[in-house]
Formats: sequence, structure tokens, C-alpha cells
Amino acid sequence: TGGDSGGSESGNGGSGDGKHGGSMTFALGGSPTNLSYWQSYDTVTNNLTTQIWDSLLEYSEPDMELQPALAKSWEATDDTTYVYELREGVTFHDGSEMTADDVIASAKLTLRDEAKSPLAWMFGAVDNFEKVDEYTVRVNMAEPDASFKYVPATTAWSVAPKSQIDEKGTDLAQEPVGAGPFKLDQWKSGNYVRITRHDDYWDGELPYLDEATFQIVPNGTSRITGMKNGNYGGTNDIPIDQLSVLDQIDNVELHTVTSFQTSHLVFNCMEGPFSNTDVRRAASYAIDTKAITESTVGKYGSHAYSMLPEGMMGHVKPEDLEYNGFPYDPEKAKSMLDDAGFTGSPRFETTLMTPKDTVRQKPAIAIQQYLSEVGIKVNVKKVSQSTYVDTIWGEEDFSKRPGLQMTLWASDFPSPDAIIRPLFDSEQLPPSNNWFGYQNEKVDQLLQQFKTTLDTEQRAQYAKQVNQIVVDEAPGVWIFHPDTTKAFNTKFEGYAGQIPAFVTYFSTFLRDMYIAD
Amino acid sequence: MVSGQTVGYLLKRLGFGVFIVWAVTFLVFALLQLAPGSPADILLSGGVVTEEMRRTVIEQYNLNEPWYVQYGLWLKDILTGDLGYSFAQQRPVATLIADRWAITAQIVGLSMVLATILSIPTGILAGYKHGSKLDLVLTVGAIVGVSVPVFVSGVLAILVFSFHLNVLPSGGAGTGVVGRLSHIFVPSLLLGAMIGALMFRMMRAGMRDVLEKDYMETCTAMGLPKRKIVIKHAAINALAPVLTVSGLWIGFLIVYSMVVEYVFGMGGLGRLIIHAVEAQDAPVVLAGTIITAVVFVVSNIVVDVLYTKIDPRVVIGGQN
Amino acid sequence: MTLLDVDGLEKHFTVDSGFLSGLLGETRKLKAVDGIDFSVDEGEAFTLVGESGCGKSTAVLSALRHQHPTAGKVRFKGQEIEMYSKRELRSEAQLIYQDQQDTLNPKMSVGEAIAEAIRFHDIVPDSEVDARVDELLDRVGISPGDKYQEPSAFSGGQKQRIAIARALAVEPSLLVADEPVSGLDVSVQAQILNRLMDLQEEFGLGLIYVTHNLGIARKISDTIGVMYLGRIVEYGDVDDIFENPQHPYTQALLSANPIPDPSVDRDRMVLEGSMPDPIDVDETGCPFAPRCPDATAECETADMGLEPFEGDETHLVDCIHR
Amino acid sequence: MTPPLLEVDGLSTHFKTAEGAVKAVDDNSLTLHEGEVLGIVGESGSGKSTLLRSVMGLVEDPGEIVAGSIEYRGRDLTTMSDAELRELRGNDISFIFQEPTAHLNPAYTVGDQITDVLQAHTDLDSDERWERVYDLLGRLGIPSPEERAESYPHEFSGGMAQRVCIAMALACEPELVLADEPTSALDVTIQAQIIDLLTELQSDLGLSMLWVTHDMGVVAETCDTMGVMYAGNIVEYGTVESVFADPKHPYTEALLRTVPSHLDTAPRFDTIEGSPPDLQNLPSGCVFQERCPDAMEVCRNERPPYYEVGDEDGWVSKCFLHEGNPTRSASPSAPEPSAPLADSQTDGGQPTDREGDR
Amino acid sequence: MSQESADFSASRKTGRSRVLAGAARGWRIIRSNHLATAGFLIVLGLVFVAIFAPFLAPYDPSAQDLDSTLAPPSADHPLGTDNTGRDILSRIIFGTRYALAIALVVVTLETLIGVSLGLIAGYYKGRVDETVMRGLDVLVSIPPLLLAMVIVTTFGINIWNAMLAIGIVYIPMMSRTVRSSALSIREETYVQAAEGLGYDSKRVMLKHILPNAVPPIVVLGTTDVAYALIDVATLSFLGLGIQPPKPSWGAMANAAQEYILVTPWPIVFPTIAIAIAVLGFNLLGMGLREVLLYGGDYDEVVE
Ligand SMILES: Nc1ncnc2c1ncn2[C@@H]1O[C@H](COP(=O)(O)OP(=O)(O)OP(=O)(O)O)[C@@H](O)[C@H]1O
Ligand SMILES: Nc1ncnc2c1ncn2[C@@H]1O[C@H](COP(=O)(O)OP(=O)(O)OP(=O)(O)O)[C@@H](O)[C@H]1O
Ligand SMILES: [Mg+2]
Ligand SMILES: [Mg+2]
Repeated sequence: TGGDSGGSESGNGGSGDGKHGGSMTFALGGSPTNLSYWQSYDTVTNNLTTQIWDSLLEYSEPDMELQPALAKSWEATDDTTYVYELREGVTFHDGSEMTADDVIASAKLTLRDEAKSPLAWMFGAVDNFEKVDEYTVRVNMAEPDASFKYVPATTAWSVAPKSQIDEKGTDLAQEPVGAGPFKLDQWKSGNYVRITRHDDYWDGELPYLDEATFQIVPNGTSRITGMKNGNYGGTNDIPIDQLSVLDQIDNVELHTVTSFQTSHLVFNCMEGPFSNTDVRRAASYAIDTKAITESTVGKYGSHAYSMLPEGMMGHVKPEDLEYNGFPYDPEKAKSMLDDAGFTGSPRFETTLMTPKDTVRQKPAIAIQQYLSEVGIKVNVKKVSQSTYVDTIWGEEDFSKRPGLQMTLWASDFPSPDAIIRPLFDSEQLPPSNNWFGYQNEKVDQLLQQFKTTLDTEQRAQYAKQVNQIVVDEAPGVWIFHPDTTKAFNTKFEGYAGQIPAFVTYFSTFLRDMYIAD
Repeated sequence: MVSGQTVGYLLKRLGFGVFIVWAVTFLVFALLQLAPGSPADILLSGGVVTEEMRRTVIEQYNLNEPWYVQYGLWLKDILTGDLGYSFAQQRPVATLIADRWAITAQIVGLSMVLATILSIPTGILAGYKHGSKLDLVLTVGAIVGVSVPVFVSGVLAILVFSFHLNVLPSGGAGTGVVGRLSHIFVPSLLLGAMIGALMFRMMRAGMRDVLEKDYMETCTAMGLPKRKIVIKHAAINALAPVLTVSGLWIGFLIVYSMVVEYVFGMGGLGRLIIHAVEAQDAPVVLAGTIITAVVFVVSNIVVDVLYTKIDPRVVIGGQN
Repeated sequence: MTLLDVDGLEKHFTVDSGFLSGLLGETRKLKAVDGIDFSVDEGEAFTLVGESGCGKSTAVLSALRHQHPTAGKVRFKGQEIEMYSKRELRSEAQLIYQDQQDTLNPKMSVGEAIAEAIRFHDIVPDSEVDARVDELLDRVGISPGDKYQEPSAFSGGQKQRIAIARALAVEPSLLVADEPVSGLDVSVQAQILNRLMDLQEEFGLGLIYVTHNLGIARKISDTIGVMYLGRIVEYGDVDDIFENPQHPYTQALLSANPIPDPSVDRDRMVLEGSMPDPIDVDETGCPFAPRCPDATAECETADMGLEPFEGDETHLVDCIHR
Repeated sequence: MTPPLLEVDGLSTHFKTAEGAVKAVDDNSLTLHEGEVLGIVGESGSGKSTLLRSVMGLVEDPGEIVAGSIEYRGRDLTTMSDAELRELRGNDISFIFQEPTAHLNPAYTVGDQITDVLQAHTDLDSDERWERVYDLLGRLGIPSPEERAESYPHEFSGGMAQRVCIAMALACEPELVLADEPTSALDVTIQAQIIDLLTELQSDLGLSMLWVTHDMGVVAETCDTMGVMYAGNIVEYGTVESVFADPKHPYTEALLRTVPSHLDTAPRFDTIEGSPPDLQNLPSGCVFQERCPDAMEVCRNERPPYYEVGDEDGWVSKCFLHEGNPTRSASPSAPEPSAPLADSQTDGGQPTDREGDR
Repeated sequence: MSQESADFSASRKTGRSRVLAGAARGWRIIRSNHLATAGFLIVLGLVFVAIFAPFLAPYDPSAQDLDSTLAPPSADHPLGTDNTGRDILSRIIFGTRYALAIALVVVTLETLIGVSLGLIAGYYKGRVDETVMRGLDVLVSIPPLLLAMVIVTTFGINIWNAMLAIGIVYIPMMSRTVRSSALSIREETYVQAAEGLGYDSKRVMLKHILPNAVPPIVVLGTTDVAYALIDVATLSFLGLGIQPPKPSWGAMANAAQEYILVTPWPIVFPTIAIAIAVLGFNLLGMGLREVLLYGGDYDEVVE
């Protein structure tokens, strides 16, 4: 398998429509750490886990509507109650049939301590899960949470058989048994993961492919090379600088789409010079975010005016803002800094912490340069992922945190819930996600309303108001929304295109793909 | 020759080898303890962490014990054959290693073979004809060979041979004998060339030394054929110093195979260790160092035993 | 006056014999020097002769505390040798080594080498060191102008003379020369040995000379000890021993020495085999017995020790047949 | 008289160095007859080994035979091809070296090394070769040869190792054995054994030997004829008895005086003052002139030719003290190329121009 | 007092003349071998470039020009630009400083620690030797790059730690070499003679053993620098060494592999620089080996 081309037509197709059969080798940019659903929280692992695990709901492509999956319908009966009607006759990989018990046990597994699920918070507002009958599950909330409706479409609530959960517990991470279109065949850690067709998949026709191999190819150049040479049927995570190369290869189709991710610079709003709002504004003027966007992501991303990309509720444009989104103006920056009393040379010195990937590191270096031009000396400190994680979540004393940090934040839902609530709420200081140290009572208040209101129009209003205040107070510099990308060999068809991606959700893209004649 | 003395010597060497391996683990363990960031946080990285979760993890991994207790517990596990559990990968270390050692072993083995094939005959030739044009060409070639870091030659090989010419697989380790060979041949060749350049230099130096030896004169004076003089009498003796350090090279090869694996995207031990080091995934790093140390110690013992075959003056366990 | 008095000196080396036997506590002893006595008076020249490996060097080195003897008493100038500090002892007793090629540090000019010794032992005030160096070099026949040269600029014979100058620089009362000329040409040997004899006489030094060259031994020494396997087998006045050797080994040694005169026709007494490794020696009996043409059954068990030959206290022999 | 086995004529071997040529062997001639033992004595560095190596063609870079011929049974060794030389070496002409242990390959058993020689020069099959090895080792007084053949060189004492080397040298029954100080590294009692052994073998097998040593005693006891070498020149050549009895060259005379003997009771050592000349800058005249008590004006300017001395045939000395005696056949590269060979032989005097100098 | 100062100035003068003589001797040694000469000239060139980097570099090494990123070589940018539009030539020129810093650190650590340990072990032999050597055996049993990786992650990924780590891992080899030299030199007659003159051990070690152990130290030190350059570059390439935006060659190569398919120049030129520097030290080391260990008065052979 693998062989010369990313796929082969092995011909033992199912229903003779010509779409069935064959295999694909997908080049994965990194090693999945495990194959559990409850820990699937990164762009590498989710590609794989979503093939194995199915959740209650999924999104329609490309319009991002929730649609039935393992649940055939759902309903919010009131502010704090959700009811899910399960599909009957769903078979797990182990041959057992799905019932309400399985669904509840699966959610509870995510909530177990030893699961160490980074997604557990999604159930934060849940009071309990209730089995109404064999095929009905009710969720009772402790308080209203408008974003909860998305949770059943995430990997936080994929479904595994209760018998397996009881027997293996978190060891399911190594030997996953789900209801997804493919089941695990072989896992050579660090090398490849092979999955094969789940013949009893609930959607009769699907999947088309007999088998897929996720080959772990960390080196982007090798992935592109393999795509060019037809070794791989598909890949993702292409290094931004080389996307154009992939784009130009004839037998490869590149799919890019704006993501709900934002590359941004975080100011330390509690300690040091950046606790002064004017200094933050000055620094924002000093940085040419458009140029950085252009040179970093080019056409594979879009310039950011705030944390919320276009198409998401609460999105703002320069004209909505008091400071017009801080257009590049170093002179203005200098005079503002003078006014703020920073006149020396350098005016002051600070540290910018960044992890190593291009998407964060390259802007960091550009920012260092821009700030030095207005007299701020920046020491770029490149750290390993673990140190980075340690600092941004672990360091609660803001006087010990760096003045600046480069961050890439991704939303878990197609709504601002997973952006403005965790990032700007003054309740959410580290070890939670408000690493800006940003505090604004008005914002806190608006966020509370945003959370508890279910009406979409209203929520959009609150979100926009929060966003305007935040952007004008500049707790950070918003730089760009990088596209997410996937590429496939042209002989594979059926990829529905991608909806703007967020981490916890990647469609089980393989399910619908087949080899063209 | 396999006397009580030999057995005794081997026991002594093994005993010392065990000490070395122990000391290595101790050193690495201590270093990792010094590293910033608590293992618990590394374990829990990537999400919102409740205090309770933290506590669970800390207890699960004995992280609240003083480090020497942790070390003791870890050592106990190792002695019972349990290599521990990877923090970052959430899998038993033994599984991780079982999945990956073969690739590394194959790369190391193949590059050693290629290095030997490349270096020994050329080294003999260059040493025998030292000062000649051929010697100069080979010597300069060898210096250039060691001067180009393997990551560079690897990346360039991918660029040229895979991307532009499409004659090489671009990544992965391949399956099946042919598939595996086609994937690891070029990486092993690059690695082998690097080691081979070093071996060549030693072989050449060894030849030169041996050719100065008095017994070479005896060979000439007794009218032995040239081929016999060079191969039987000179090369064997010149091989001895090469052999003594070849144990060192095994370790060298293991780490450099990491680089090769990294560049060519093969999931061997090397990449496992690199990622573990980056993630401060102590159990994996420790297991990795243990493996290299064990391989190192064992290969050095083997080398010593082989050495006595080449140089009978060195009697195992004797006073020389 | 007796300068050096060595009594029952023993030097045993422990030979590592592998791990297992080590565990079993089986260490093997190499008896390099196995109980020897000799003494040197002021102005006297004493020579140790014997074949390679018989323990000559070890004997003098351990007598003068360059190595730690296993047993035995050594008195220097009437005092226990342990009473001297290392520095004192070294300035009293100086060694000249065999290997002229390497006797001087190749990275140090010869003048500096001599000056270093003088300064270290505070022989003369710093300001006079230079003059002293010149004088010493002159005495051994090296032009003082050459003192800035490194040793590689000198021939073997010259280096050996410089080494002698350095040994004399610390003004010792005892000079030990361990085969100091064996690598040199006969003509050069003769020059050096003559000079050594002159200087010894002039300074009234005690001299211990170690050699396997019987021709040199005859001329240079007053008394001589013939060593075999770590023991002195015959000891006494040099002429006495050369003309009237009593021990069979001494006889064989003298007989084996080629005589540079083709007209002398003699029946050589050729010993079988070679001197055994000192590790494998039997504890009892005469160590020379296995090679001795005169050996009898008694020799294998007899108590050995130097005894006066025919009551002559100046000629001692270690053989039960004499 | 039988034709000579080895005839060296006007041999010069120089080492090329950055500072000029080291004239290690400079215009020497000698003759070795079948069954004869010729001793070469001289001090360290006088060129003995180089002379011997030149005969065997073992001189290595930067050394080179710059002049002269070496005829073995009428065939000139200096012009032979490598292959031809290889045929001769170890087969017709053998070599015994000074340091036996260093001259044996530590990696192989001694038996193995001796069979290598047999394999190179004989048609014997493997079994026959080993038979021969056992036979040889036994004859050379090595106890239990079957076992010892399987031993490695380091397991032999110096004396035993030298027996092995001799066995190797004699393996193919050579006619000529070149021995470079074969006993100097050994103890006197062992040396006596080896000397006796070699002398015995020589007469048993009718070997011819060229025996280099620096020990006058060894020469006196073993050789028939001898050459005395000084600074690259054989300064005197004759039968052992005559030379010892009445040395005709001042250097020979001085050398015999200085050798310390245990029979000599004189209180001091006899010396030759000064030291040998630097082989890179040999004086223009006689090489011994600087240390010679009898040096004359002519010695400073001219290199003396071989003068025939004594009554004996072939006794020669390179010294002007014997001026007036007939000179011996000069070699093609003799110091006086202008002097016709016939001239010097017939009128026996020194070349005429030298007379003019006076 | 005056006497003393006169002595002092005299010794200073001889000190200086000795330095000059040493330099002259060194040059003679280097000159006598083609490899060494070539290597020395390369190293000299590196030193020159490192010192005069600000004058030689056409641009500020960290000045970015986001309008011309990944530009191919041109008149403006002779070696092209990287993905933030920084001039590669200028960065390579400044990168020389890192290469030489690595060389300096490695040499310093090797000589200060490696040589002392080796000297002490070789001189005192016995138990001291055992202890030191067993300790070093432990270090040697961890492959250098791996040990460096662990050290770096422990103490933080930055330039100094990377260089220190590489320096540390090269210590055992140096110690072993010095020890084996010291072991054999201490048996040399001249050391025995120095002991025989009653000299104290410090004097014997420093004045009599060390100066004679210099050739292998020089040779090994030089070649080790070559390997250290590769190791630091490799470490940087793996992201554990010198970090961008510092213009170190390895870091540049590391960054450039992300866009090698767009333009190979940003990886090709820095690696050529690495290769040249490594080649320089290697040639120098090999040449010195020929002269110091095979030629002239030296016949000791160390590998
Ligand atoms: N340090 C040592 N360890 C073990 N054995 C030793 C040591 N030094 C000397 N010996 C052994 O002691 C014996 C006597 O050695 P020594 O050097 O005293 O002999 P020697 O008579 O001086 O010989 P030579 O004439 O060769 O110098 C030899 O067998 C030698 O191998
Ligand atoms: N490879 C060489 N390069 C330069 N000079 C050499 C070389 N080999 C020998 N010589 C010189 O040639 C001269 C003769 O050396 P040779 O070895 O023949 O002397 P020898 O009489 O055998 O001395 P010994 O008794 O020490 O063996 C010596 O001065 C020596 O320095
Ligand atoms: Mg001795
Ligand atoms: Mg010689």
C-alpha cells in the first residue's frame, strides 16, 4: 500500500456505482499523540480522529449549519434544556448498536479527571445528562449557555460504546472503537496510522474508500514533494511560504478557506509600559500589520481588524472603530509615546515571547523590527512549545510575564463564544485564557449578557459592542486570519470544500471522497 | 581462549557497562529535573487545567515526591521491565519504542555497512599510496564529506532527487523489504558517507602507521607478494584503531540518524527522542538515552572482543 | 663514611591477573627485587650488573625512594631514608638515566633546564644562577654559548653530558647512573665515562652505576654486585670477581661476553634458556638452579643467601656449592 | 677461486632531505664469496644498515642508491624489476633484523608468517608447508615446535623470537643471509646462544653471510673477513685475524682500543676525541681526518682511495698513510673519475695530480 | 626593587619575543603543509569577516524589507533575501561571528576543563585516573548531540546554552587524548628526570608534561571546532540551538527549509558558509596533524 500513488483502485467496490473501493495515503504534518476523541484538540490529530469517531451532530458544508449525524434531530426545549433524538441502528466498529447509554457514557468520559480532556470545559454549564429512553438523551444545564448548541458537533462529544468505555476507560485512546466511517487497522506510532472502511456505517452508501493510510510526514517540503510525485493522495498543514508551490502543481488541487484563527500580539496589560493604554495604541500604530499579513500569509489569509474574522458575528471594520483599527503610522506612534513620557533611547526595553512556528515567529520578528523603528527595544525570545504553554497559562503573576507574546488563537465554534468570552473576561485571567490581563467592567457585563442570551440578533449586537471596546483599547495587535488548507490529488473527488475551520471540528472529509475514473 | 579469565573479563565489562548505563540515566534524570516547567504542566499542556486535574496527575506520576524518590521509583519500574509512560504521547514508552526501533536500527546498520564499504578500501589505498594524487583526491573528498552537515545534504537530496527529478521517495520509511530499502538507502548513504569519511581518515592514518612498522619490512625482505603485504599484513593491523572507535561511532550514528529521520520524515527512534527532548518528555528521553547507552556499551564490549582477534597481544582479562 | 646502606631491600609488584582471580583474592606477585643488601661509601663506585629484567633499575629506584620498596631498610648518610623530605633527598642523590634521547625536556632550552634545577633547590642566589649554568656546562664539555638551544640541537653524547651537568647542579653526594651510555657509540661512551670518573673523584661523590656491559663495569667500579632474578648472587671487589668468579652465573656471564680478539680461542659456557619471568619463580631454592650447569638436587630446596667465599668478607657468593 | 657470490661496487646510497643529501653510504665496494661470513663493524650511524638494505633493495624514500652496482651471481640487483627482486628476496637472499619481536607481525601466529614465505617461494601445499615449519623451528632449538608455531610473536622472549626470525629467513634455503645486528638487542647469555646457533647453521648449510654489528667481540668470534665502516665509508677491509692483529687504518686502530673489554684492567677508557662528522656535510677530504691523530695535509683535501695493505690478498685501507701501496680497483664512481682504472692498478701510486699538490 | 623590575621587564621581553618566535614557528608549521595553509587562510578569512562584518555587510542583518521577500540573487541582494526580505549576504557575514564564537567557546572549554582533567588523570594515574575516566566514560556513552539536546532543553534554548552544551560534550574526547598523551609522556625519561630532581607535581605537569602534549591538543582542538560547528548548526537546524532571528548559519538554514521549494538560495548559501568554515578548520586540523604528528620531531600518533 502507499506505493507509487496516493491511492489505488482495488476494485472490490460495494454497490458497483464505480465510486467504491481504492485507498488513499494522506500525509499528515505531525504525529497524533493518541486517537481519543476527548483529547482531539489539534490540527494534526483531528484530521484522523474525525474519521474514526462520529458525534451527535455535524456541520453542513460549506454553510456551517448544524445538521444531524448520530442524532437524527435535536431541540432546545428551553434556555437550559437540550433534547437529542438518536438515530436507530447505528453500529459501532465492534458490532454493537448505539443507545442513549453509550451517548451519555461518552460525554461523561470526556469529563473524567483521568481523561485530562482539554475539551471538558465545553460541558461547563451542564448540570446532568438524562436518559429519556433508549434513543433519547436530555441535557439539563445549570445556567444558560448559548454556545452549548455547538458542543454535540465537536469531538468533545463523540460517541463510543459504553461497554468499551467501562472496560477500557481512557485506554480507548490507544484502541479506539467508534461509529465513524473508518476504523483503526494499524498504528505504527511515529510512522503511520492505517484505517479501513467501516462496512456497517450508518449512512449506507458511505464511505467509498476501502482504506486510508495517514502517513506521518512532518517535513512540509516532503509533503509537497510527495503530492507532486503522486505519492500522497492528500495533505494538510502546508508551510505558508510554500503554499504557492503546491498551488501550481497540476495534479494537485489546493483548497483554502478563511479560518476562525487569529494571529495576534498580546500586550501585558497589567504590568510594565503596556499597562498604559496609550502605549498600546502607539505600538499598534507602529506596526504595519497589513505588510506583515502580506509577507506572511499573502493570499492565503486575510488581514485581521479584530479577533473576529469576517463572517463571524461581532466582526468589526475600521470604520466601526474610534481609532480606525490603527493604520500604520510610525510618526503618530512616536508622538504618542513621547506624550506618554517614554522619551529615552531606547524608550524602553521589553521581551517578546513566541513559539517556533512560522506563523507566529515571522510576525514576531517583523514586530521587533517595527517597534525598534519607534524606539522600543524588543528582545525576541523563542521558546519551546512546553515553555510557552507553561508561561502563558502557568504564570499568574503578570509582573513575571513577558511584555509581549505572539499567539494564534482558534475558535472552537463558528461563533465568538470561544473567542471573546475566554479571552477578554476579567474572570478568565491565567490559568485561564485572558493572558492579556485585560479588565474592563463594561466588557464583562456585555459578555455575561452575550452568554446568556439565546437570541442571535441580540447576541450579535453584544459581540460587536465588546469587540469595538476591546479593539480600541488595544490589549493586543490583531494581525491576520490565516487560511486553513488541504490539498488533494486531482484523482480524488468528493471533497466538499471546507467550512471556515476551527480546531475541534474538521469534517470527516474522507467519508465522501472517492477515486474518479 | 574462552577461559575463566575471558568470562571474568566479560563479567567485569558487563558490570561496568551496567554502571555506565545507570550513571547515564541518573545524569539525564537529574538534568531533566533541573529543566524549567513542572512535568505536570507539560502533561497537562494545551488546555484549561483545574487544580484538581493537576493534583491527579501529580499523584499519578509521583510528582510530589522529592526527585530522588521519583528516580528510585522510576528505576524500580525499569528493572521490572517497565519503561514508563510517555507524558507527551500518552502511550507506554515500550510501545513507542517497539514501533520505531527497527527503522533506526536499519538506518544505522545500513549506513555502517555503506560507510565500511566506502571507507575501508579507499582508506587502505590512500594510506598505502599516501602522498600520491589519488591520496590527495580521496583525502580532500573525505574532508569535504565531513564538512557538509548531513541535514544539508539531506534537504538538498530531497529537493533535487525527489522534488525535481522524482527518483526518490520523499518521506516516510516505506514498507516491505524493497520499499524500506528504497526509502532508507539514500538517507543511509548520506549518513554512511559522513561516518565513512571519518573512518577513511582513520584507516588511512592507520595504514600509514602500520606501513612504518618494522614487520612490514620483514614482509618485503621475505619477498611476499604486494597484495598479501597490503591486505593480510598491513590492513588487518590498520583496522585495529578503526575498530576501537567504531563503538563510539555507533552512538554517533544513532544521534545522527535522528537528524536523518527528521529530515527524511521517518518515524524512527531518533525523531521520537528529538520530540521527547523538545517536549521534556522525561520517560521517553530516559528510555532513549538508556537505549543508546546500552547499545554503546554492548557494541564497545563486542569491539573489545573483536579487537583481541585482530591484536592477539591484547589478551582479554590479561594485564596488557 | 658509608653514604648509602641498603639492607634486605625487596620490591614486589602486584600483577593484575584478571577479574575472577582478583575476586578470589589471587593476586600474583612479581618479585622484581627480592632481598638485596649493598652499601656505597663516599667516593666509592659500586656497580650492579646483570641481564635485562633482573631488577637492577628497580633496586636503585626503590632504594632511593623513587618507588616504594616492599621491605627493607635504607640508610642514607647514617640516617633512615624516610627522615629526608623529597626535596632534600633529591638534592642529595641524583639520577642519570639511560635514554639520552629523552632525558631533557624537548620544549625547554638546556640552560633553562639546568637553571631550573639550581633555582628549585636554592643552590646559589638567583643572580649567580647564570654563571653557575655556564660553569657546569663548561665542566662537561659543552660550550656555554649553546645553552639557549633546545635539546634537539645536541647529539646523544652531548645530551648525556648535559644531563650529567644538571645532575651535578644540585650538588648531590650520591650519583646514580642507570645505563647512562648504553645507546652511545663506543668512542663517545669512553669520553663520557672518563669525564664521569673524573667528576666523581673531584667531588668525592658516591656512585652507583647500573649496566649490563661488563667491560664498563670492570673499569668504572670499585665494587660490583651481580644480579640475577632480583637477587645479588655475587658481590665484592671488582677485580676479584672478574678474575675469580665463583657463582656459576657470574662465570657464564663473563664467558658469554664476546672477546674482541680473534686469536683468543675459548670454550664458551653457554647457558640454556633465558632468565625466567620473575612472576614464575619458585619460592624456595636457588633461582638459578634450572639453568645452572652445576645444579644438584639440593639446590632446589636449599636456603640461599650471600656468604663469604672462603672466609673472604669482601667476596660474597650466593651458592651452596662454594 | 670461485667467482664471488656478491660483488658490491662503488655503492653510494644517499637520503635526500631538505637540508641536503645524507651520504649514508658513500662509494663502497666489497666482495663476498660463497660460504664466507663477512662482518661489517662501525659505530651507530655509520651506514651499516643502509649498506645492508641497499643490497636487499630495501632502502626507502627519501633514500636512493645514487651510484654503484650490486651483483649477485653476476646479476645486478640495482637494475632488477620489482618482480625479479621479489623472487630473490626470502628465497635466495634473506634478511635477519636486529629487533626480532618488532619484525614479526603481531596479528598472526609465527607459523602463519613462516608459511607465508614458503607459499610465496615454493610449490609446497599447505600440509607440507606446516611440516617444514615444524621442522625448521625444531632445528632452531625451539621446544615443542607444533605448539609454538601456533603462538603469537608476543608470546616469545627476545631470544626465541630471533630464532623464529632466523627460521623464517632460512625457510627457503637461501644462499646469502644478510644479518643486521641480529644479536644486539639481546642479553649477553642469549646473544651467546644465537651466535653459536648462527655459526653452526652457517657451516652446516654452507651459508654465506653479511653480518652487520657494532660489537668488535662478535666480529672476532664469528666472521672470516670484516669491513670497518666510518661515516658512510668502509675504511678498512680484510680478514678478521689480520685486521685485529694489525689494524691498518687509524680509525680501526682507535676503535679497537676504545672497545671496553672485561679483560682490560687499565684504569681509564681509551677514547677517540671528537665525534663523527655530519653525513650531510662530510669534510672534503678523508672522513676521519678531524679525529685522526695522524692527519696530514692531503687528508684535508682528498678522499683517499683503497690502498692494498699487508701481505694478504684483498686487505685494503682507505688511508693516505699507505700511500705508495697499490690501490685497489676503483669503482666507476670512485672519487677520481679522471684517474684511469688501469693506471691506479698498475702503477699503484696515487694519481699524479695529487703529487702536484704537494 | 629596581632589580626586580629589571628582571620583570627582561622576562617580559623574552616573553614577547617568545610569543613572536612561537607565532613564527606556528606559521612555519602551517606553511609546510598545503592543507594546513588552505585551512589557515580560510580561518583567517573568517576572522577578518567577523571583525569587519559591519563594514563588509551591505545591509543591517536584521533589516527586513517585506516588499522583496524570497528574492533570488540580484545586484541589490547578491545572495538574495529570506522570507522577511532580509539580505542573506549580510546575514551570512554577521553569522561568521557566531561561528567564531562557537569555535572560541569550544576551544576554551576544551582547553580549560578538558586539558586539565586529562593532565591530572594522566599524571596521577591510579585512582584519580580511574575516577576521572569513568566519569568521562559516562558522558561519552551519551552521544554528543543527544547530550547537547538534553542540556539545552534543561537550561533553556539559547545561543549560549547551545554553545556551552556543545563545548561540554567535546570535553571528554579532549581529556582522553590529553590523558593518553600525559600517560605516555609521564613515563618519558625527561619527566622521570624532573621528578628525580624533586620538582613538585604542579611544575612537572605544567612545565614538563603539558608543553610536550601540545601537538595532539592543537590537532584535536582544531578538528573539534569543525565538528562543533556542524553540531551547533545541526542543533540549530533542529530548532534547539541558536534561534532566529539571530543570523547564525544553522538557524538560517533551519528557517529556510520551510520555503526551499520556493527558492533554494536561502538554504544553499548559509550551508555553503557552514561547509566552508568546517572545511577551513578541518583542513587546518588535518594539515596540522600531518606536520605535528607525522612530520618533523613528532612521532606520536593520536586519533
Ligand atoms: N612498575 C612495574 N610494574 C610491574 N613490573 C615491573 C615494574 N617495573 C619493573 N617491573 C618488572 O620488574 C623486573 C625488573 O625490572 P628492572 O627494570 O628493574 O630490570 P633491569 O634489570 O633494570 O632491566 P633493564 O636492563 O632492561 O633495564 C622486570 O621483570 C620488570 O618487568
Ligand atoms: N630515512 C632517512 N632519512 C635521512 N637520513 C637517514 C634515514 N635513514 C637513515 N639515515 C641516516 O643515514 C645514516 C646511516 O644510518 P644507518 O641506519 O645505516 O646506520 P647504522 O650504521 O646502521 O647505525 P646503527 O648502528 O645505529 O644501526 C645515519 O646518519 C642516519 O641518520
Ligand atoms: Mg633498567
Ligand atoms: Mg643499523
